[in-house]
Amino acid sequence: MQLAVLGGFVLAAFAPLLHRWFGERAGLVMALLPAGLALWLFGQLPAVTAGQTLVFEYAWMPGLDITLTFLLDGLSLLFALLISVIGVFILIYAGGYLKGHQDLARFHVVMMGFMMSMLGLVLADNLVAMFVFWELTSITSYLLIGFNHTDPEARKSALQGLFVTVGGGMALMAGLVMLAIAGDSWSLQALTDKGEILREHGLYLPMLLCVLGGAFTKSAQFPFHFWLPNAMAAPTPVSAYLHSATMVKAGIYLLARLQPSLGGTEAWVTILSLVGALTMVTGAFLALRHTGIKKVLAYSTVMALGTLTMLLGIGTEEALIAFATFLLAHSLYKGALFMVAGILDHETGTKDIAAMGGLRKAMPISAICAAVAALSLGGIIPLLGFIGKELMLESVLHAERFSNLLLIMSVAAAIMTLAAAAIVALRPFFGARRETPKPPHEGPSTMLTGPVILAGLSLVFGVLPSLVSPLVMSTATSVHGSAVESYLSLWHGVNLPLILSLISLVVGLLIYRHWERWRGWQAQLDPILNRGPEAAYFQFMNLVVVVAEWQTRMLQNGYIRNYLVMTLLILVGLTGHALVFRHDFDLDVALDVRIHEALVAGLMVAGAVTACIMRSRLASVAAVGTMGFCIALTFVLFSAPDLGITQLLVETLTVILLILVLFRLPRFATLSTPLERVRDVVVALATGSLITLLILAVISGEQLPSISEYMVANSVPLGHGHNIVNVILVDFRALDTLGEIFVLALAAIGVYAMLRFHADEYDAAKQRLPHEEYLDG
Amino acid sequence: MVKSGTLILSVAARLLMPLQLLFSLFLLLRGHDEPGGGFIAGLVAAGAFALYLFAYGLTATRAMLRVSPRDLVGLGLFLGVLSTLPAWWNGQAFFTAQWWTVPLIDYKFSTPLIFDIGVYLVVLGSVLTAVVALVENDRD
Amino acid sequence: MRPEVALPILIPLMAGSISLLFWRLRLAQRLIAVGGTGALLLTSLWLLVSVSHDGILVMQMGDWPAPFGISLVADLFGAIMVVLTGIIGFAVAVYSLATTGRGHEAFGYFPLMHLLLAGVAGAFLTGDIFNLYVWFEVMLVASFALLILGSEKAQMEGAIKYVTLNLLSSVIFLSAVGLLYGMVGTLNMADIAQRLSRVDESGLIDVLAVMFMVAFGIKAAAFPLFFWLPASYHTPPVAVSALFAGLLTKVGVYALFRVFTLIFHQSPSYTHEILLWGAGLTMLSGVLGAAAQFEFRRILSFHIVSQIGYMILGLALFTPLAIIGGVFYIMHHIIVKTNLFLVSGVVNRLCGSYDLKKLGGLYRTHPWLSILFLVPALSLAGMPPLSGFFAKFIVIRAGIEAGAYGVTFIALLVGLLTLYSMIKIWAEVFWKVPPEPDERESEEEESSIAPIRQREMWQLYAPIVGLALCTLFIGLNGQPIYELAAASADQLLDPSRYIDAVMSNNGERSP
Amino acid sequence: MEPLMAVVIGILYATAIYMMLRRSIVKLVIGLMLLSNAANLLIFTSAGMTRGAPPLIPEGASEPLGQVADPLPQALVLTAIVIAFGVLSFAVVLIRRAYEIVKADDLDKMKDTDT
Repeated sequence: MQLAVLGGFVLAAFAPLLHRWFGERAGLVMALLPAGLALWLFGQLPAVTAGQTLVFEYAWMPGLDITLTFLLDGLSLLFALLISVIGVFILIYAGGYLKGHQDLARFHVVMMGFMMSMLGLVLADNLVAMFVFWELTSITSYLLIGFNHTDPEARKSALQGLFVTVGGGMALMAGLVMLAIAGDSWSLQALTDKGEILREHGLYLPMLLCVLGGAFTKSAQFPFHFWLPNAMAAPTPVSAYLHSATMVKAGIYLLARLQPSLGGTEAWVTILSLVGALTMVTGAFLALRHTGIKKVLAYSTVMALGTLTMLLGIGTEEALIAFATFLLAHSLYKGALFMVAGILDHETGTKDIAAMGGLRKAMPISAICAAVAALSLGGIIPLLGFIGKELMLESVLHAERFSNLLLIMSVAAAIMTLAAAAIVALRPFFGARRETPKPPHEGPSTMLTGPVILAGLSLVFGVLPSLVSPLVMSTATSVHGSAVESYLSLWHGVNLPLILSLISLVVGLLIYRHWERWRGWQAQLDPILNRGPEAAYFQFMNLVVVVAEWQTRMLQNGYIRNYLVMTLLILVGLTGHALVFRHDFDLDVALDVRIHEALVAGLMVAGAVTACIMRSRLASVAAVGTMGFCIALTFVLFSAPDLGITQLLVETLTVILLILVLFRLPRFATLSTPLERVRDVVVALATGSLITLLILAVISGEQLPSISEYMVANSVPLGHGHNIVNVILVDFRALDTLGEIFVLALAAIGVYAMLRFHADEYDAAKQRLPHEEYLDG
Repeated sequence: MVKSGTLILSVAARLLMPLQLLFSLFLLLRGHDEPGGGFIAGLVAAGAFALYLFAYGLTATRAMLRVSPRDLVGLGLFLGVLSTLPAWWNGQAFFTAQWWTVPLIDYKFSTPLIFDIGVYLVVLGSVLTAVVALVENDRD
Repeated sequence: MRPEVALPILIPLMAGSISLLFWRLRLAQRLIAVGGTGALLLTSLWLLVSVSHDGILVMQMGDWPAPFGISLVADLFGAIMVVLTGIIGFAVAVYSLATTGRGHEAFGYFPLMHLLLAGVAGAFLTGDIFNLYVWFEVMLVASFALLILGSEKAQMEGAIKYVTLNLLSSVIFLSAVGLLYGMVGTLNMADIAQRLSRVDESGLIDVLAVMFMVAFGIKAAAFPLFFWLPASYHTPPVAVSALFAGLLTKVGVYALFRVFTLIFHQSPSYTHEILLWGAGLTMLSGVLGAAAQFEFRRILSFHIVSQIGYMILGLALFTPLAIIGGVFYIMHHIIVKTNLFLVSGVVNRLCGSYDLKKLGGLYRTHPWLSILFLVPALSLAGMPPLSGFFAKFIVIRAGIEAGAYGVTFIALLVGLLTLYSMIKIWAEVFWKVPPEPDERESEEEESSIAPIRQREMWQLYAPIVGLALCTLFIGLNGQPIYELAAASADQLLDPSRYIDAVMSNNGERSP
Repeated sequence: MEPLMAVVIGILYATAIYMMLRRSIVKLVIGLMLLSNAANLLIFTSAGMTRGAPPLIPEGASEPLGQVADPLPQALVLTAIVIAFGVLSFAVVLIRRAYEIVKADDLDKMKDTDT
C-alpha cells in the first residue's frame, strides 16, 4: 500500500521520461497506476463494509513518533476511491485538454505528485505523516494553479491559495501537536478512542481552534473561502480535480476523521454548524454573481463544502449519513460539470456563460452530461444529489441546536444552488444560438470519457442507491465512531423536506429566469462585498510589507553608529540588569597605589581623553601613542617585561602606520550635532562605568587560585625554559600562538589584496596584458 | 617620501641593518629563557627591513630580500604547523615538544624552537608584506 | 592518541600555508583547494564515526594534562559541526573553481578559504575559552580578507560595518574571558564549569553569562545585534557569501550552545529566559527584514537571521527535545542556506543580476535549476518532507510541550512568512516572464555574461545537487539524523560527561 | 592598584566608544585601537597585578625564587596584542581604501549596502 503511493511519487518523477517514450499517450500510461489502485481498493470494499479496519504499518522516524502507517476504514476508503477513480479520468481528460501543450510533461509530474499526496493524506494514520501529505498537497496545488506561470494573475492566485492554506497548515501543525500531547498518541486510530480524555483536556479549545484553522482554510470555509474561486486560474483539469473533488475536501476529511475524538462538544457544534451554514449561503449567493462558468462552479463548490461542514457540526447519525451521501454525490457531479466546463472553454474559446447559448446541437453529449450532472447539483429526483439534499434537510430539521436558523439558511442555499445549476446546464446549451470565438464542436473522446461516466454514476446511484449504500454507511460509521445501521433510498414519501425541495425548485427557476435582473440587484451590494475577507487578505499582505519596510528603516538603516549604539545599549542594559539584580555588591577593595604608578595611569587617561577632543589628526594620533606607551610602562612596572617590549614595538608600528595612512585622509571635521554628541557621551560613559563595575566586582569577590601555578612549577623541568611566558606561548599554549600567527598572516594577505587588487581594474588590465604580469605589480 | 632618504638615513640604515638583524636573531634564540621570543624578534627584524626600505627604496629592498615577503609568511606558517607533527611520529599528542641536543655545540634544538622560528618568519613577512604593499600603492 | 581530533584543524591550516607558498601557481592552488577540503571532509567523517563509537574524544595539546594546556574536545555536537564544515568547505571549494575570478585566485582566495575553514573547525573543537577567542579571530580575519577581496565599493562599505561590529563583539568576548579568568583562574571550559559550581557568587556568574551572551549574540546575528550581516553578506563574490552564510553565524550559535549548556546552566530561569525573548524577536525581525527586500542575496541574508532564531529557540527552551531540535535545525540550515546562495550564484551567472526585478523566465529555460532551487527553498520554509520540516517540527513540538505558546506562535508565523519570501523569489526569478532589458543595459550585460563551459557546468552544479540530495536525505530518512541529534543533545544536557572526558584524559608527562 | 586601574580602564572604554560613534572613519579606527588596548589592560588587571616579580626563572634554578606575577594572563595579553595589531592594521588600510573608493570620510555616506 505504502509502496503504491511512494511508487506514485517516483512515477511522477519519471513523467518526463514517459513522455519521451510514449509521447502524447503518456497520460494514459500514468493513469494505469491510479486505475490499479482503484481496482485494489474495490477489492477491499467487502472487508471494510463488513466493519473491518485494515492497517498497513511502516516505521519512518520512530524517534519522533512518525510512522507511515496507512489505515483503511470506510471514510478513507471512500476518499481513496474518489481520488483514484476521478484521478484516472482526469489524467485521461488532461491528455485531451492540454494536447500539444509544451508543459504537459511537467503537468503530469505535479499532477501525479498531487494525487499521491492526496492519497497519502486520507490514508495516513499518523498525525505527522498526514500533515506531511497535507502540506504536499498545498505545494503541488500551488504549482498547478500557477501552471500558466507567465500570467501574473495565475501567479497571484496561486500565491493566495498557497498562503491561505499553508497559513492554516501552520495552525493545524500546532493543533496536531497539542492533540498528540493531550491524547498521548500520534495515531489517529488511537485518538479515536480517547475522545473523552481529549474533550476534558485543558488544551481542548486551543487545540480545536488550531485544527479548525487548518481545516477551514483548506476547505475554503468562510472567511477563507476567497482563494478557491481565484484558484480557477488553473487549467480546467486541475480545477475539476483539486478544487471540486479532492484537495478542498481534505479539510472536510480531517474534520470527519476527528469527529469521534473532538466532536460533539458545544464549541464544536456551534462553530461547525454556523460556519458551515454561513459558507453554504455565501457560496450559493456569490455563485449567482458571476458569469464565468468556472467561477459559478467554484462558488457552488464553496456551497457544498459549507454544507458538509454544517452536517459534521450537527453530528447526529442522520447528519453523518447525509454527509457521506452528499460528499459522494458532490464529487461525482462537480467533477463532471467541471470537465464539461473545460470542454466548453476548449471548444468555444470562452469561459463566459453570457457569451454562450444553443450549443446542444454542436455538443450533444456534453449537453446531456451537463444536464444530468446539473440535475444532481440542483438536487432533483432521481439523482444522487437529490438523496443527499433530502437527507441534509432532514437532518437539519432534527438538529439539536440552531435548527430553525440552519433550516432557513439551507433552503435559501438550495434555492440559489438550483438557480446556479440551471445557469451552468441550461444557459450554454439551450436557448438562442450565440456566436463564440471558436466555432463550437463536440470534444474529443478523451475529454468526454470522464463526464459521461461520472454523470452516469450520479444517475445510476440515484436510481439504485443500494449500490452505494454499504459504502456510505461504513463511511458514516467511521465518522460516527460507532456502527450506523441504515440504508439509502430514493423515495421517502411526501414529507417536509420534499415540500421544501419543491419550493426551492420553483423559486430557483424563477431566479434563473430573471438572472440578469438578479445580478443587477447583486451588483448594488458590491461595495460591501468588496470589503470582504479577500480585501482583508490583501491588507494583511500589504501590512507585512509596510511593517517590514518600517522595521528595515528603523533597524537596518545603514548608519553604523546606530548599530553600535544599539549593540552597546543591549550590552549595558542586559549586563547592567544582571549586575544590579543578580549580584550583591560588596565592594571591599584596598587602594594601594604608588605615586609614579598614579602618574602613569593619569597620563594614560589624559592621552585617551586628549585623543578624543583634539581637532588635529596628528595630535590625536600622538595622544593615542602616548597612551600606548603608558600602557607599555604599566606592563613593565607590574612584572611583565615581554608585554612591555611587545606593546612598545607594536605601538610604534601602529603609530607609523596611522601616520602613513592619515596622509591620504582629510582633516577631521565636526559632523555630529551637539545633541548627538551628548547621546554618544552618555552611551560611552554608561559602557565605561559598566566595565569599571565589572572589574571591581571580580577583584573584590572570591578569586580562585590560577592554573598557572603548574606552569610556574613545570616551566624548567618539563618545558626547558626559564622565561615562563615564552614557555606558555610556544609550549603550554602553543595552539593559541599558532592561531595568532595565522591571524597576522591573514591580516597581511588582506592588506596586500586590498591595496593591490581591484577587481574592476584587474579585469581591464588582464585584457591589456594577456600574461599575468599585472599580478605582481 | 619613499624613493630615497637623506644621507644620514641611508648611512644609518646600512650600518644598523646587520646589527638589527643580528639582534633579532639573538632575541629569537634566547627567548625561551629571557624576555624576547619569535614575535619580538620578528618585529625588530621587520623594523630593520622597513628602515632599509625607506632609505633605499623598493627595488633595492626587493633585491636584498631575494624572496617575496609573502613567501616568508607561507614558510613561517608551514614551519609552525610542521612543528606540531613530529610528536605524531612518537605517538604523542600534537604539539608535544620534542627535544634533540645538537652534538657539537651542545645546543638544545626543539620543536618549540622551530615553532618560534615560524613565528619569527610570519611576523617579519606579514609586516613587510603590508609595508611593501603600502609603499607600492603610494608609488602607483 | 587520536589524531582525528586535531586533524580537522591542522589539515586546512596545512593546506592554507602550502597554498600560500604556491601563490603564483593557479593550478596548484585549485588542486589544493579541492584536495584539502576533501581531506577535511574525510577526516571530519572519521572523527564523527570515532566519536559516535567511543564517546567524547579529547586530545591534550602538547600532552599537558588538563586544565594546564589546551584541550581539543570532540563531543558529538562538535563533531557534527565539523562534518558540516567539511561538507560546506568541499562544496564551496568545487563551486569556487567555476565562479572565482582569476584575479581573486591570484590574490589569495584559496588560502583564505582554507584558513577560514581552519578557524571554524578550531572553534568547534577547542575546549579552551581563550583558544576559542583565537579561533574566532582566525575565522574573522579570514572573513575580513575574503569580504574585501576585489575592493569594490559595496564591499568596502559592507566591510566597515562588518569589521567594526565584529571587533566590538570580539572585545566584549575578550573582556568577559579576562573577567572570568580573574574569577576562576582557569581557561579550560570543563575546568571552568567545575570550578564555577564551587563558587558561591552565583550572581556574578549570571553577569558574565549575559556578557558572553551578548558577545556570541553578535556573532550569531541575533536580534538586535545582527546589523553587520545584512549590511555585508551580499557584497562579496557568491562563493564567499555561501561559505559565510553556511558557517560563520553558526559558530556563534555553536558557542552559545556550548557555554550555555556546559558552563552557564545555573539559572536558566534568568539566562534562558533572555535567550527565549531573543529567539522570538530574532525570528520575527529577520523574516520581516527579508519581506522588504528585492535582491536575491539580501533576502537570503535576512533569512539567515530569522533562522538563527529557531536554533536559539531550541537552546532557550532547554528541554531535551528542544536541544535536539536546535541541533537538528543547525544541521539542516547550514546545508540548505549554503545551497541557496550557490543557486543564487548560478542565477547571477546566467542572467547577470541578483535583482529580482531584472530576472525571470528560468523555469522555462533551466527547469533543473528550478528544481534545485525549490528543494532548498521549500526546505528553508519548513515544507515537508524536506529537512526543514522536521527541524521546525521538533522545535515547535518542543515549544508546545514546554508551554511556550507565544514564541511557538511566532515560530509558526515566521515559517509562513519564510515561505512567502521563497515563493516571491520563485515567482520572480523562475516563473515570471523576463523583463525587456533597456537597450543600453542589455548591451552591457550581454558582454559580461560568458557562456558556461562544460567543465564549469559540473563545478557549478555538482555541489548544488550534492547539497540538495543531503536535504532530501535528511527529509526522507531522518531517523539516523534524528538519533545523532538526540545523542548529541544527550551529551549537551549532561555536562558531567564532557567534564569527565576532559579532566580524566591526562597524558601525564615525565621530565 | 587594581581599583585605580578599574577606573582607568572604564575611562579608556568610554573614550574608545565615544570615538567609535563619530562619523569620521579615522576616529572610528582610533576608537578601535583604544578599545583593544583597554581590553588588554582589563585582562591584565582582573587577574591581579604584582610589582617587580617578572615570571622569569634564574639560570640554574628550576623554580622561581619567590612569588612571581601570574604569567598566564601575560601570555594571553601578548596573544591579544598581536591579534589586535593584525586586525587593526587591516582596519587602518580598510578605512584608507574605503576613503579612496567612496571618496568620503563620512560614515553616514557609506550606507548604500543597507536598505
